Amino acid sequence: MTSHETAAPKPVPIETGLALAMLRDMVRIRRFEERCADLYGQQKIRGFLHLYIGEEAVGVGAVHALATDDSIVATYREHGHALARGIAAGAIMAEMYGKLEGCSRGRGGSMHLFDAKARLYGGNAIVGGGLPLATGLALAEKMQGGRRATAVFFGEGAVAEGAFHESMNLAALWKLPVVFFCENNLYAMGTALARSESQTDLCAKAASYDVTTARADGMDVVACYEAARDAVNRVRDGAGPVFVEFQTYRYRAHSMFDPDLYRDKAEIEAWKKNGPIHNLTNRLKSEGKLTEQTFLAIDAEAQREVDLAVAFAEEGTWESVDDLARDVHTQAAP
Amino acid sequence: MTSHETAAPKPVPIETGLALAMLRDMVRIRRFEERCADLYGQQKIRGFLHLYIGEEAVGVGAVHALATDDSIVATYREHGHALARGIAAGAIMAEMYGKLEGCSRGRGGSMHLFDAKARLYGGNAIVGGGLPLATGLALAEKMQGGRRATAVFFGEGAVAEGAFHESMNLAALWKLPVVFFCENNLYAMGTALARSESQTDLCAKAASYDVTTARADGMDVVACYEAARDAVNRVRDGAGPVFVEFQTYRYRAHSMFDPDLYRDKAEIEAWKKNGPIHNLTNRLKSEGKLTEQTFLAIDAEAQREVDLAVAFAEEGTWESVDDLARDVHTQAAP
Amino acid sequence: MKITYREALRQALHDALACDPRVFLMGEDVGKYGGSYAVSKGFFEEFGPERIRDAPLSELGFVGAGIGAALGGMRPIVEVMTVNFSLLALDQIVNTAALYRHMSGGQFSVPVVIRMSTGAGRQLAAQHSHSFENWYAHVPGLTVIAPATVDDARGMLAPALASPDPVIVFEHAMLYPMEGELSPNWAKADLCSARVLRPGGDVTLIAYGGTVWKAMAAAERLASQGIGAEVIDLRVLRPLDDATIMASVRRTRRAVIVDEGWRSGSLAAEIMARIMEQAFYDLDAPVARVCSAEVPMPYAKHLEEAALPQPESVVAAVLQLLGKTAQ
Amino acid sequence: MKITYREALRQALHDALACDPRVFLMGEDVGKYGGSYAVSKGFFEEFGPERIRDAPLSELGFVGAGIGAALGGMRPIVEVMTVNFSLLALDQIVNTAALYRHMSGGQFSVPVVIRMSTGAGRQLAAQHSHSFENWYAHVPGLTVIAPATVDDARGMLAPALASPDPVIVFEHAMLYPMEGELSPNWAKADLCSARVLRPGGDVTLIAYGGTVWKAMAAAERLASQGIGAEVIDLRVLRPLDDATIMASVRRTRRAVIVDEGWRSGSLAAEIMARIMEQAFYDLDAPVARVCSAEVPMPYAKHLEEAALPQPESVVAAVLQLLGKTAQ
Ligand SMILES: Cc1ncc(C[n+]2csc(CCOP(=O)(O)OP(=O)(O)O)c2C)c(N)n1
Ligand SMILES: Cc1ncc(C[n+]2csc(CCOP(=O)(O)OP(=O)(O)O)c2C)c(N)n1
Ligand SMILES: [Mg+2]
Ligand SMILES: [Mg+2]
Repeated sequence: MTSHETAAPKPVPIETGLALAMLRDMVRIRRFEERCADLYGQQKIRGFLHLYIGEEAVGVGAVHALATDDSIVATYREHGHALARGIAAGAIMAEMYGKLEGCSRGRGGSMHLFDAKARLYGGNAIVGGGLPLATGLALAEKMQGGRRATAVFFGEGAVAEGAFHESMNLAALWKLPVVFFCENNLYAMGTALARSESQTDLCAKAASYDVTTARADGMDVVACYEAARDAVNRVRDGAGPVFVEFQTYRYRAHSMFDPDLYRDKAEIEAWKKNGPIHNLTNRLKSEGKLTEQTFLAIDAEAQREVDLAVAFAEEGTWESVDDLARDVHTQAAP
Repeated sequence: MTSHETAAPKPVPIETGLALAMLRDMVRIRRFEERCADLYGQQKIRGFLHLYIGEEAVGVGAVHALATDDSIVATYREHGHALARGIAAGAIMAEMYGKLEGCSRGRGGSMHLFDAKARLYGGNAIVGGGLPLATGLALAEKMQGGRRATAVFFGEGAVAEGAFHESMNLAALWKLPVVFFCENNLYAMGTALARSESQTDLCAKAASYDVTTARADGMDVVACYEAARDAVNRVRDGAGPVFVEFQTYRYRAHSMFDPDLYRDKAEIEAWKKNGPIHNLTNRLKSEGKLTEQTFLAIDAEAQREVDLAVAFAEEGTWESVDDLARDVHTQAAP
Repeated sequence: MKITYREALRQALHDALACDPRVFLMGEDVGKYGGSYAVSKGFFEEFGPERIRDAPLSELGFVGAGIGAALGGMRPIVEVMTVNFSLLALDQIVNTAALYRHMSGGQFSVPVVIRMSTGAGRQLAAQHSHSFENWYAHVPGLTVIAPATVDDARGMLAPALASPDPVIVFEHAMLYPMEGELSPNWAKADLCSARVLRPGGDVTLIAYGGTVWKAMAAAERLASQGIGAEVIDLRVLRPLDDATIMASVRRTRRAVIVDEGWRSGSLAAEIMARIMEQAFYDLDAPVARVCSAEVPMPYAKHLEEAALPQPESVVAAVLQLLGKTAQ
Repeated sequence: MKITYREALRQALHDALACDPRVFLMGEDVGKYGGSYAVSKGFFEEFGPERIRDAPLSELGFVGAGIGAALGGMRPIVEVMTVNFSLLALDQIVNTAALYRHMSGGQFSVPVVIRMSTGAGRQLAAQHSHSFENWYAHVPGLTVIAPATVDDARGMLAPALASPDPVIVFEHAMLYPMEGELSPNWAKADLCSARVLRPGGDVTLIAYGGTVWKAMAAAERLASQGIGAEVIDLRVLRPLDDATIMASVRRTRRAVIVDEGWRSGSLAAEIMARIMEQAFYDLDAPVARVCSAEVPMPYAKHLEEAALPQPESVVAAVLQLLGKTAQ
């Protein structure tokens, strides 16, 4: 992996089982979030809701490149990561309903999905807030002599924050096993990258910390997977942190409150032609590894999973108001 | 000015009058601070006292490259900058005595020298704290269509702070007329550069913001002056910010509280052989522009100035305790 | 004329930008996006990108730059999207803006206005529901205001900009869509007085920002039970207007503070302390407070409602103070 | 045995490092330099650079990394050199450490200890003399302690490290060289109770950190005037030990709080509010407070002294409370 590498023009070979698993996850995320948007309209889901639609290849490729005991730190746009990580769709949906059966007991909502077993350290609603945290998780791992990696996802907007700078420096200085997964979807809310960064080459920026960098086509899940896998391997070997820029695009508005007036419709349409599900499906079909029938079956199963998740959330219970102050502190062991 | 330029091996020509003026200022600073150290021992000066001894060429070269209406933002190690700027030694000394005649009314002490007329915007005791401020001063200047530059001084230790990152990005993004003068004296308190930055090439780091960078021998006042002048000219022309790294060394401990146990005595001695006053004196003598007699006269005058400053401070008055709350807010005009 | 709080803020900003070339608005998404609460919608097109300046995600940097620009002769209005993110900028606000004048011996003033939305109520969960007004109100050198009415949303910006010293403006996020009648006196807004929003003789309810309307709702209910509650809108959180508070409390002899901040260390505590200091012998009962529960704000609606002060809890506190039980 | 506060802290840290391999100390200049207050002198050589970890100047980053390391199974002690610089790290402390457990539905605990020096008194001027204990004490999810005695400097670290949740430790900078007698009970220090340092029947003086000794000095002087002042060292600022405070105040019927924070919005205000709520009818006079003047701390010695609470001002407040004049 060299600095500023871009995805090879010719498709990287990929094992069919893995490709199909990643396709399935992308479809699951897509269907799940489409339903979220509906449910938001119905006021079943409230608060902030940030959809990942269009960016599925990034989270899916990256999470598949991680071992199950690696740690993940994500942002408020993390449904995809949680689903790809294997957290039950029902627990995620219940969380967004605010139900006790939610993966954060209904206290977190869409922006704060947590799962200790899956080592998902949130869902963080402070832009850049997860970066120092991930650095610390990696520090603990290194001090304990383990080989687990920590992956932190963040948007290109977060790169302007001091938290990015301080975390990159600490991670590089101390050679910590952390992979910085930058989801460059070109906008931070309504602010385009070139209007927020003097240096729009994010890999050049990251390289100035003396860390290894890579760039991947965020609309190609195989490229994302490959770049992430190389990064994770490198990190696991103790070579210090790696920064990976995924070039992607969000098809939906920033959040459900965003009127989305700062982008050209044509730009959105152009990116939609390059959709991650579409790209992988096409490739697998052309390679004879996927039939339309299989695809429809995958899709139907995803829809069913979402239906079940919604049913689970609907049937969920509300945490008792008496438990409001529970877990402000850790309870004494019984 | 190209990136990563280092001082030319052969001495840059310099106008004699300017050279002598800079020599005078370096000697003034040296004598002034030597006296400060004594006075600290006598408890005439209290609080934190950070000496600039050894680094005089940086502040003197840089300040001489500025126009009198350019703005200066400095750190807690700013006696040199204040003296070179022409603020009366008596007002500075009185400030360190805590007297009403001090340049900050005795409220600031050594770390908070201010002078509105000289456009010295402090003395700042928060590492990195002056960087956003300077960025804003430059923003105001640009929005008002002026041609004044803002110069901000900071140590290499400050480069690790988020404030550095955010300020560099804003200044570069908005092409603001600010010069970032990094005083790289190799240590931040007891922490050597290589123990605090993954990337020890500070110009490489700064360049990643897409700003012009330069490096100067901080023990050579002429080199400092030249690098600063080029930077200021560039900034004034609207080409955006410039970052200049001055490679220097502090001969004294970080502050009067520092037992200075983290450096080799040999290292300090080696740097002392390369002293800025010594270097310039030698050069001017070898060029026939300075006699020992003239040097002694300069020194004697500096000593006299310091004596007068001390006398002024000794004779100064204490602000009335009744005025304690004065200037928390701006008084209504009478 | 009826007008929303958002529109009142918009008009105030528009006036300021139109009348004084030194004024500019800077913050995340104030420009092309139109402001995250749509307060500055259309300004980018009208005043251009220099004066409606979108800032990168770097709160410490751009708030500090606003402070510097104020020192440099401009009159910046810096928008920190929400109080939650202002923690990242606190060092510049406290250690630079607030201290600057005093520690320079009075040589420099910092005429910056820093606006931020605050508060909970929209199910935005723990990291997006803070109320740190009390923290800012603790800092000498700052003036802290919390417009709660359309009059103040319309009227307080001009004196804030006229102030030579830093002013922090808290806009409660639940108020933006609120409609109110703009009074002819809106332009007389000052930065030093509290206002009696509703007179009453039996108890004083003291509130600010979003809780003002909860106190008003409580007063309405109390009225139906024959209890006259006087409602004071603090408006200015630093300096506090002791005279208005004490005059009311001396008359009613009882007070309840309604404050969305967490209870311990709330602004309510400061008001209680002042009443203790200045009107102790006039009290018929201890002053009470209705604050937020001391928990990170939960997402679920019923839990969020339970954590926040509500008109019912204010009514209950008043009844307890009066030794009555709810009807 | 006589011991300095600094040495007591040093021994406590040494114990922790020696006994638990998960413990490490991280912060600016804790290692090679020996700690800016010389508390960790010699540790770098003894425990090595991994466990005595010098951090670059990046408070937000390394404090956040400490929080992450705690989540990752370590027991970090993060030293923020002074409370003044902690403003830069406040976002991670509040929005991550304090909220984490509750907002994750109880899945994660954050066993981090964050130490910082605090307070004024050494002529370090406006930016280096803050007391923000009250800000931290406002935040649910944090435990906030302020050891004021050598016993607590020696004893409170172990329970802080044993706590599964974040603990903030304030060490008043004036206390480091203070000598005291280490009692045999130091190891019984808890994180929940206030302590009566000196009994008395006429008035209760409530203090914490650096002001404890000013209150003690005031009590001594009052004693010479025949006035018995009980002195309470709060020790723990969150949660406050209401029981100890109220028991004393109910007995003495009068109280003065001594707090180095700026008066408005001080921790003193919270204690006054609680006494109002819980012991109003037991009071013979309004509770008073002696706090710092509401000004940025000036450098000049006489001005700094005038701005800070002093034993004389405590004595004066007590005499006023008792309706007596100074003798
Ligand atoms: C510190 C902070 N500042 C501002 C915000 C408001 N905000 C939420 S998301 C966002 C844009 C972030 O953009 P980016 O990092 O590119 O991530 P994306 O949303 O594009 O995935 C902003 C400004 C915030 N949550 N936190
Ligand atoms: C934000 C902040 N953190 C820590 C400190 C304590 N401190 C004061 S000076 C200093 C070292 C700064 O080093 P550098 O920036 O290289 O400047 P130098 O002192 O070498 O001139 C430190 C850690 C501070 N004043 N501010
Ligand atoms: Mg983005
Ligand atoms: Mg240095």
